[in-house]
Amino acid sequence: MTDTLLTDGASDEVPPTTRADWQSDQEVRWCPGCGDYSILTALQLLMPELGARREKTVFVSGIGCAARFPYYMNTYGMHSIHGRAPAIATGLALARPDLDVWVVGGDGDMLSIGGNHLIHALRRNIDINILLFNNQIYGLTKGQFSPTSEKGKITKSSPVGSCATPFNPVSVALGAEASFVARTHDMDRHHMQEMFRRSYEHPGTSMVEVYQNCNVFNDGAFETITKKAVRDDMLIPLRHGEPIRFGSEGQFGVARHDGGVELVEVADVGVEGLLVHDETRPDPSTAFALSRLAESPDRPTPIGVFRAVDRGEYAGAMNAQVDEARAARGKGDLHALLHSLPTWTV
Amino acid sequence: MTDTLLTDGASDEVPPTTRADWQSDQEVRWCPGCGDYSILTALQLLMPELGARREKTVFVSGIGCAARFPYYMNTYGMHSIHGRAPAIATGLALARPDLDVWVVGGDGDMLSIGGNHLIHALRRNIDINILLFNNQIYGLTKGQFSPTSEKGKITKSSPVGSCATPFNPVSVALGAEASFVARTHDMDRHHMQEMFRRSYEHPGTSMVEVYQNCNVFNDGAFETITKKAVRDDMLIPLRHGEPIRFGSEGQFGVARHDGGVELVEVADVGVEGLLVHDETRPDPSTAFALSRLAESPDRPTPIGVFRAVDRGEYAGAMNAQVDEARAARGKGDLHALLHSLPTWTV
Amino acid sequence: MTETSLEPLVTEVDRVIIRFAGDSGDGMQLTGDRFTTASALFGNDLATLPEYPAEIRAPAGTLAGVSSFQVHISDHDILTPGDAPHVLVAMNPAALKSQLDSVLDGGTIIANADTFEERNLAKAGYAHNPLEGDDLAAYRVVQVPMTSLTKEACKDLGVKPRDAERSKNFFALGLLSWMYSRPLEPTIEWIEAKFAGRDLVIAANKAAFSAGHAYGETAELADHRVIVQPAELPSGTYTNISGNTALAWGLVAAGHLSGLRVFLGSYPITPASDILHELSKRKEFDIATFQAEDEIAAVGSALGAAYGGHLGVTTTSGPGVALKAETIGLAVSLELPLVIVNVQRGGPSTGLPTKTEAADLLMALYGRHGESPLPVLAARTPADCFDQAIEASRIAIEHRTPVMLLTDGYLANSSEPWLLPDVDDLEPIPVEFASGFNQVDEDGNEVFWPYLRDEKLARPWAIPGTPDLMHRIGGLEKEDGSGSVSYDSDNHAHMVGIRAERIARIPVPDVEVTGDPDGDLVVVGWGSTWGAIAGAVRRVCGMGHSVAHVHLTHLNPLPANMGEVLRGFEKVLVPEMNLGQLVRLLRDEYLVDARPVSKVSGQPFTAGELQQIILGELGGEDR
Amino acid sequence: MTETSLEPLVTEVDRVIIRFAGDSGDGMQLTGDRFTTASALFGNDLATLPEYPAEIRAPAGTLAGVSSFQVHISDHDILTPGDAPHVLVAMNPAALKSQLDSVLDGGTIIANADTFEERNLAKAGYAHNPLEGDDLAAYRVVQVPMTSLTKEACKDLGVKPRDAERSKNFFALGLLSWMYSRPLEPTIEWIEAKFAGRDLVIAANKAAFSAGHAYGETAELADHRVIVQPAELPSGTYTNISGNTALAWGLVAAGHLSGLRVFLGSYPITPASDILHELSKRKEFDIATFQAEDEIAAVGSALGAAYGGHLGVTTTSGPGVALKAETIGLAVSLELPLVIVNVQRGGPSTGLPTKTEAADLLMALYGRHGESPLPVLAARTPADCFDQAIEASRIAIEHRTPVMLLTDGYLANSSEPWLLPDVDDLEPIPVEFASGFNQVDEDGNEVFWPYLRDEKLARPWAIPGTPDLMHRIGGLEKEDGSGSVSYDSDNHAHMVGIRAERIARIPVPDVEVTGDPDGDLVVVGWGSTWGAIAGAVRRVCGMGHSVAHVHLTHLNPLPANMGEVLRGFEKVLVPEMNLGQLVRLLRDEYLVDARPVSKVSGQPFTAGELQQIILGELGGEDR
Ligand SMILES: Cc1ncc(C[n+]2csc(CCOP(=O)(O)OP(=O)(O)O)c2C)c(N)n1
Ligand SMILES: Cc1ncc(C[n+]2csc(CCOP(=O)(O)OP(=O)(O)O)c2C)c(N)n1
Ligand code: SF4
Ligand code: SF4
Ligand SMILES: [Mg+2]
Ligand SMILES: [Mg+2]
Repeated sequence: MTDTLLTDGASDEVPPTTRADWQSDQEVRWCPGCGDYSILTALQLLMPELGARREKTVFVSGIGCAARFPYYMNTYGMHSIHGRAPAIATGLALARPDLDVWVVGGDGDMLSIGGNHLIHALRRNIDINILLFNNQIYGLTKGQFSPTSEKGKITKSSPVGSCATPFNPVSVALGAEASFVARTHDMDRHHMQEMFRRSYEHPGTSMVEVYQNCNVFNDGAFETITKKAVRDDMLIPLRHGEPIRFGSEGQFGVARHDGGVELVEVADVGVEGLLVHDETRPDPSTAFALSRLAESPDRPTPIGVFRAVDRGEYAGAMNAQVDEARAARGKGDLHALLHSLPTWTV
Repeated sequence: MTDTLLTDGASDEVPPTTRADWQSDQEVRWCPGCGDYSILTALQLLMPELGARREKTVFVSGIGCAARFPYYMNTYGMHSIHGRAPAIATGLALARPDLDVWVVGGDGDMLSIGGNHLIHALRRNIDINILLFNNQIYGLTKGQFSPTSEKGKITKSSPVGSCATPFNPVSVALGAEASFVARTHDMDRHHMQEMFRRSYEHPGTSMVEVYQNCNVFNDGAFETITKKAVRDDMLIPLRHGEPIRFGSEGQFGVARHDGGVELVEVADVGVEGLLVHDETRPDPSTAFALSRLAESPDRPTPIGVFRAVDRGEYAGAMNAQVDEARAARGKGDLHALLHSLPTWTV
Repeated sequence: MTETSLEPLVTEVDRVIIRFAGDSGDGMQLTGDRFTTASALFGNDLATLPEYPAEIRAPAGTLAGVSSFQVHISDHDILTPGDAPHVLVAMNPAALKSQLDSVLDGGTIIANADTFEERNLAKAGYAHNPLEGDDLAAYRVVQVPMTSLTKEACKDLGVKPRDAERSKNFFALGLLSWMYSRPLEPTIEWIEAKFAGRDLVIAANKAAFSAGHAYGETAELADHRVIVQPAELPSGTYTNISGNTALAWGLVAAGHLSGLRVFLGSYPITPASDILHELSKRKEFDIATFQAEDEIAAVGSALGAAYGGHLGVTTTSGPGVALKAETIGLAVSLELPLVIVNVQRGGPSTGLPTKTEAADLLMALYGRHGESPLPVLAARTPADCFDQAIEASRIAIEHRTPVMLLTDGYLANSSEPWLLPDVDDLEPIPVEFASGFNQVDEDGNEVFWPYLRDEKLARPWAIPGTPDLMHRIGGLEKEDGSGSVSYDSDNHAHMVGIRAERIARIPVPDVEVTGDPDGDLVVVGWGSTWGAIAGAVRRVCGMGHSVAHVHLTHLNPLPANMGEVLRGFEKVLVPEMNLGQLVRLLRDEYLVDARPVSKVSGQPFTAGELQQIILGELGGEDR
Repeated sequence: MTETSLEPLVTEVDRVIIRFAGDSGDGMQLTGDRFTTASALFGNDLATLPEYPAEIRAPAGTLAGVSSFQVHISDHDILTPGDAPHVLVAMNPAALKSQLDSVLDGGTIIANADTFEERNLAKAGYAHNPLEGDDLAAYRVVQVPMTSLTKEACKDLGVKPRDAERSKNFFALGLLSWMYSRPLEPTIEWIEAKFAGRDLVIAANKAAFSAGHAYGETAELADHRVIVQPAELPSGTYTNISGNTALAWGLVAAGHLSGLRVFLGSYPITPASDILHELSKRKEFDIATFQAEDEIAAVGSALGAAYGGHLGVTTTSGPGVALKAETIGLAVSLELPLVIVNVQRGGPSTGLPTKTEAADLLMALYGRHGESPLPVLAARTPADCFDQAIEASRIAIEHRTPVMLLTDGYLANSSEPWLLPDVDDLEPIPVEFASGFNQVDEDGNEVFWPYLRDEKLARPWAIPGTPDLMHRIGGLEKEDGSGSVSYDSDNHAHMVGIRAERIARIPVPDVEVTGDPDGDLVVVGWGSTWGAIAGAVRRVCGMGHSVAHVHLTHLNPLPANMGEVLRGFEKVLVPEMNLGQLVRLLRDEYLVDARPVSKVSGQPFTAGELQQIILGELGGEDR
């Protein structure tokens, strides 16, 4: 029985940790300047604040640059195979609800080969935290287009431009019944941490899309919106309970329009005319509309929590069935099982 | 060169056909009473009307009861492997834009094992027509829950109820950038035919969800909405350009509400208060909202075309790249290619 | 033991083989099952062979729609469901047409005469009624108007005639129960329990059952009455078990013996789904079942659970194993326990999904990229599935390795009496999770090395949640010991070697030579061919020949004495339900001129077939 | 031919092996590539071996970040990139540390002295500077302050010092070009073309290149100047080609020869991605490339395109093949042409993704469920990838079957001079699509049977769009001839047999015995071991021993004369970059006591290693 061996996190006091406690002894091997570094730092700094336990924390990843993440965290970790991290994490989280299970992967890992596991994880709502590092490129294999690369993108495998419309990861997640979806970017540690914290706290599957710069194969993909100089005018922070408003002067906002949402000037519609953000709407339609606001992440783009609803976590339900069976029928009796079909004695 | 061998459908007159021409010589082997029969009939009757050519038509399927479909059509057909039909059809449609490629599969085939191929096909928008026979169960393997089975469903593999929230196939498709999504059901031949025709005519990937009764393992799953007696009050026909209105007396309707849509009584809001359906909205948000109207298909549920936008078909773009390369650089010269790197002569 | 002739059918025989055949909708599986249970309770030894079409409900009355169930009952221990049936119950013309070829010459055919009318005859492709004329001259034909007699029996019960008709299989069961003096009580009780709450159905089925029984007594069937005495089996309590159920229970037992929760990640596929179904019902044994979105997620979830310290299991059939290959390779690299069950079926591709075959052995051994060895086991009989599920789990847990367990469609669905083990006699499976540091680093600090090996060369199973042991594992090559990612050439060579060595070193029991070890010929088998080979060897030895039998349960590693044993024979015959896979392994490993005997028809070998082949091999006698 | 001693380095040598090594950011692959091209244009025979880390940019200065490129140039035909390098160019301490072991005793080390300072020494794990003291006493060490000399050379160009530093690899190239008298023009032209539009970069690179060349002349390096004369190669036009490029061009050629559009469905994976990249650039050859969402979709799309009448191809590496297994099984059942290319890499699992290995042979042969045989080929050299891509396509098209073509990471990235074939001499690949009825049914109607076989047992390729031939195919077992779904036992047995037979019957050329066929020992190889084995056998025979060499290009079916050939030798040695896979096949097929020689370290065999092993085998001479 695993329970006897393991400390039960709930009962004991969590010993305080520092960033250093969360750093593994492995040399970090991303390209100098890669956005992955700042994400790693954000999380390593956040962990002590969350009061998480290292031994109760597991990072599971697939393959890709992003997927190297687990090596750098002084927690349990599995660097698995391309695309399968959500499936493996699903088994782990079902088996061990006492753990904090994080999944890290790139846009290729999670949305190309691993797309199906991702959407099924979101639908099932098992308590795992999925961080999708979207750099709109295949980094590790040296620069092919990914399912989030813009149409027309020129890469090694699309020398005259890719023909495919990209996925919008937030839309995909909402279409797949996600109970928690957020977006952040690698240039804003504080915002990343806020999103990671929310993801951690969410009961059920949470997905955080992180716009991440691959300075080697897709440099500046999000520059037009995340650069300090333009950020205020190009990123639209979603804050629960507040009117959606942005711009260096707060001069812009988002309002409903024809079933979707549109950008407006506050001067034109007034603050009352702005859409008040509500993460908890049971109907994901508004969240979906918000995900469509920017056709591509080079126009004003919402960041923050699009949706956060509590709709029953899967592992709990599944394990409750085991408990209920035991309550109703008692702990299984192997002898009785073997004798449960008609028997005869010689 | 394939072109020389093949008749070019565009130029010749299509010889008229009858239903019998579209029936293969194979005995149909679904259970008596299965909803698949009426879908087959609907399509076999429709084909002559569409003016389609049998030799230009291909049905590709995976595995499942639904996936037996190709055997019964006197066209080209491939009954492939579980979940992979959209991928195989993708290759076929890219290779042969002169063909009409249909994909048929069940909810397990298309949304469970094949979910990733489905969403990528929708995103790419290759000209294939996908018919998803949703019976909310695994038929061929004798009754396990599927990704569309309702939470709590009791089946052989979930004897005390499944723990998973189902997918809403229309929402999944819209989240995956689908350019055409429709829904119909096996009890209404005329409506099915209308949807199949629209799917056939749509340039790009089209997905039609067909509510289909599995009378052996999930009988009556859609009875509460599709039975003749209740249909008028439970099915909400979406008609382009018309206010969304239903009910035996046209007494109900759909109106926008808080970013989503809601059911209303026409008496309360007036016809002007109803949402006018527009399939062609570039923003899929309203279509998405409509897909959320019925939480599960036992409440009033929209049927019809949710979305139909023309956003550039993939195969055409891909093949245009080949043509452009040939126009720019001439037909490839193998000798020149072999000599394109530095050479020296001994 | 020699072939029992049924001409004339005598009052007491040592064994009888009966095949029930009818339309898929006729309830033949259920009828066969009930007859089997009654026979088991009566004390016969038995073996069964169910067969059904790939379609859920193939068109009624057609050849494609025929479902059959063969049962072999005897007064002594038997090994197979039998060669040619002595008795065929044919519920319609299609059943007769499709099954006739297999019936023993001089055997009995009991036909539901009502169904031999124009429409059904045409559907079966009969130009005229075979019950009339000389077509069946070689058989004893008993025509019984089962449908009308059943309707008649039900007519006062208030059951609609169409519903009454559905009970005709119970009429057949009643008739056969009379013919073979089966006890009636178990079936009546079963009807009452099974249809509890549906009183009309109970009444109809009971009436039909009684009517069938009475018909035997009153009609002129007296010379068909036969007794097969109970068998002399080792004493103990028996149950009749199918391979899939036994396998599921074996997994339950492995959980019990190891104290681990069993986590089954699975995706439905014929003929493996029933293991998922069975385990889904056993939650009180601390069993979690997870129906994944596909086979890759199924094995992935099981691997994730194994990483978390559960007994991770995935069950599937051939196509599913093909899909799982990459993840199994990861498990090889991670060196975590995992049990993969392959209930083999007819291939390639979708092939014959409801039929049996055993053509996945080489895939089990070699079907992954790179050098990724893992232990492979195969069960020999339905009941053996229980033992091998425990054995596979034991090896997985003790050696921290994925293990492949092979069964097949025949084992999965057929059944045999199983002498139930005493639960207390089952050997516990020790589990040791790592709980502390195991190494000191250069600076003298205590550290944990996830790839530090024990004497079995297994690494520690250090599950998340354990304080201090935080570590990272993955599919990249890693340094032996520390487990850090390593691209070093020598280390890679070393690790490839270690992974091979640690599997090769797993102790497996020596093979036993049965039959007559002194002859020149040995027949080597694996998996479900055991029964047919053992039966054939027994018969041939009974005829005075010297033929040995060696059966392999462990296909990797192979038993240490295997080479020596093989070299003791001049001829090595290897019957397999494939084109020759084990035979390749034996030739390669031992350089013996082993020769294949192939059967790839979706059907198991019969002892009779093998008997002929062995006799042919011995010099042509008796051909 | 004997080992060339470089002590002292003389003015004219018959061959030299140079290894460029530096940080991943130092441009070593490019430097090696340019040196190679210049040597090729000069007329040497040559072979190359690039190696780079798994990380995109491993931390600068570390051992993990070292990238290297070995080139072997000679005045006669050579077979491998060489054993131990005569010359190591070490751009930093990590490069020196990681590569030193491989350098020939007495070889030359050219070190960029500027980088041997504290920080870099520490990163490489050096406690002191190896250029000082006796560490390198066994070598001839040439210290050149390349970084500062490069900066100096660029200082008047207006290039920022940091940017100038980046040109230091051209300094090294210039120096080596002087030492080996390489022509300068090709490199200068190349710099101008490659960096066109970036004038400062052109200026800096040219300045560095000239400075390096001048340094050789002016510094006291005179005794390092060496000439390797052009080789006497068969006359014709040559280009220097890598395996991946050759393979891509072979597919282009197959399209050209068959008149079919090539459809490549692929998913990126190291080391196969470059085939996708290369073909993506060749659209004017009527080539469509499709980057799918995963490997399953990649092979699925290729199969769909093949069904549509294109030459369907999918390219990948081991993990991808594992994922494709189920779909390949479908292709076996559908009997459609399909080419699957596996550029093997180190496994199991993710393993050593940038290193070479050849451990997927048994997976190629047996890695699918059920009996699903397909032809397997392997290329032997980079240029041979061209020929085998055509051969694989030819077999696929002519026999309507999936074909697996194996190469490996070593072939993929290394290069050799290739005598360009005359395009008109390449044999066309006939394609015949079915165009009309081929059978008459019972009622006398003309019909089309999709599984009616020709003399090769291949079924018609009847592509959608063809009038009248509408038919359905699938993965379920089908009746031979009509192709209708069939669950019939005999038909299944027949079809399993036919599928095996039609592959077994594919004509493949007999193997040739090279080396000395009269000895007792034969060395049998497949794939990229060809060069090392041929080199070793040549050397050993040169020493007066009798050793034969047999190379297998066709692994399934095996050449008809293989058994006879093998039985002509007493000893059979099988060197493989795995734990022994071909050796299993040979033992099994021919019952010969073939013995494995394994190297699984991510590195190809060298001829020297094999020479030693063969000599050991011959009785211990020269060890
Ligand atoms: C089965 C399999 N297919 C392909 C690969 C090669 N591969 C490794 S990572 C990767 C994609 C990387 O892109 P992404 O997931 O976006 O991560 P990034 O490197 O950009 O962080 C691919 C195709 C693999 N390792 N395994
Ligand atoms: C790789 C693989 N996994 C599993 C199966 C078994 N299988 C066949 S059909 C099916 C699901 C059927 O459900 P659905 O797709 O909804 O079709 P339906 O039968 O309900 O029409 C499954 C799991 C298979 N044939 N192949
Ligand atoms: S290739 Fe791109 S994503 Fe990968 S480590 Fe380098 S910069 Fe980061
Ligand atoms: S099992 Fe259900 S879906 Fe399948 S054929 Fe029968 S009724 Fe139709
Ligand atoms: Mg990426
Ligand atoms: Mg279904």
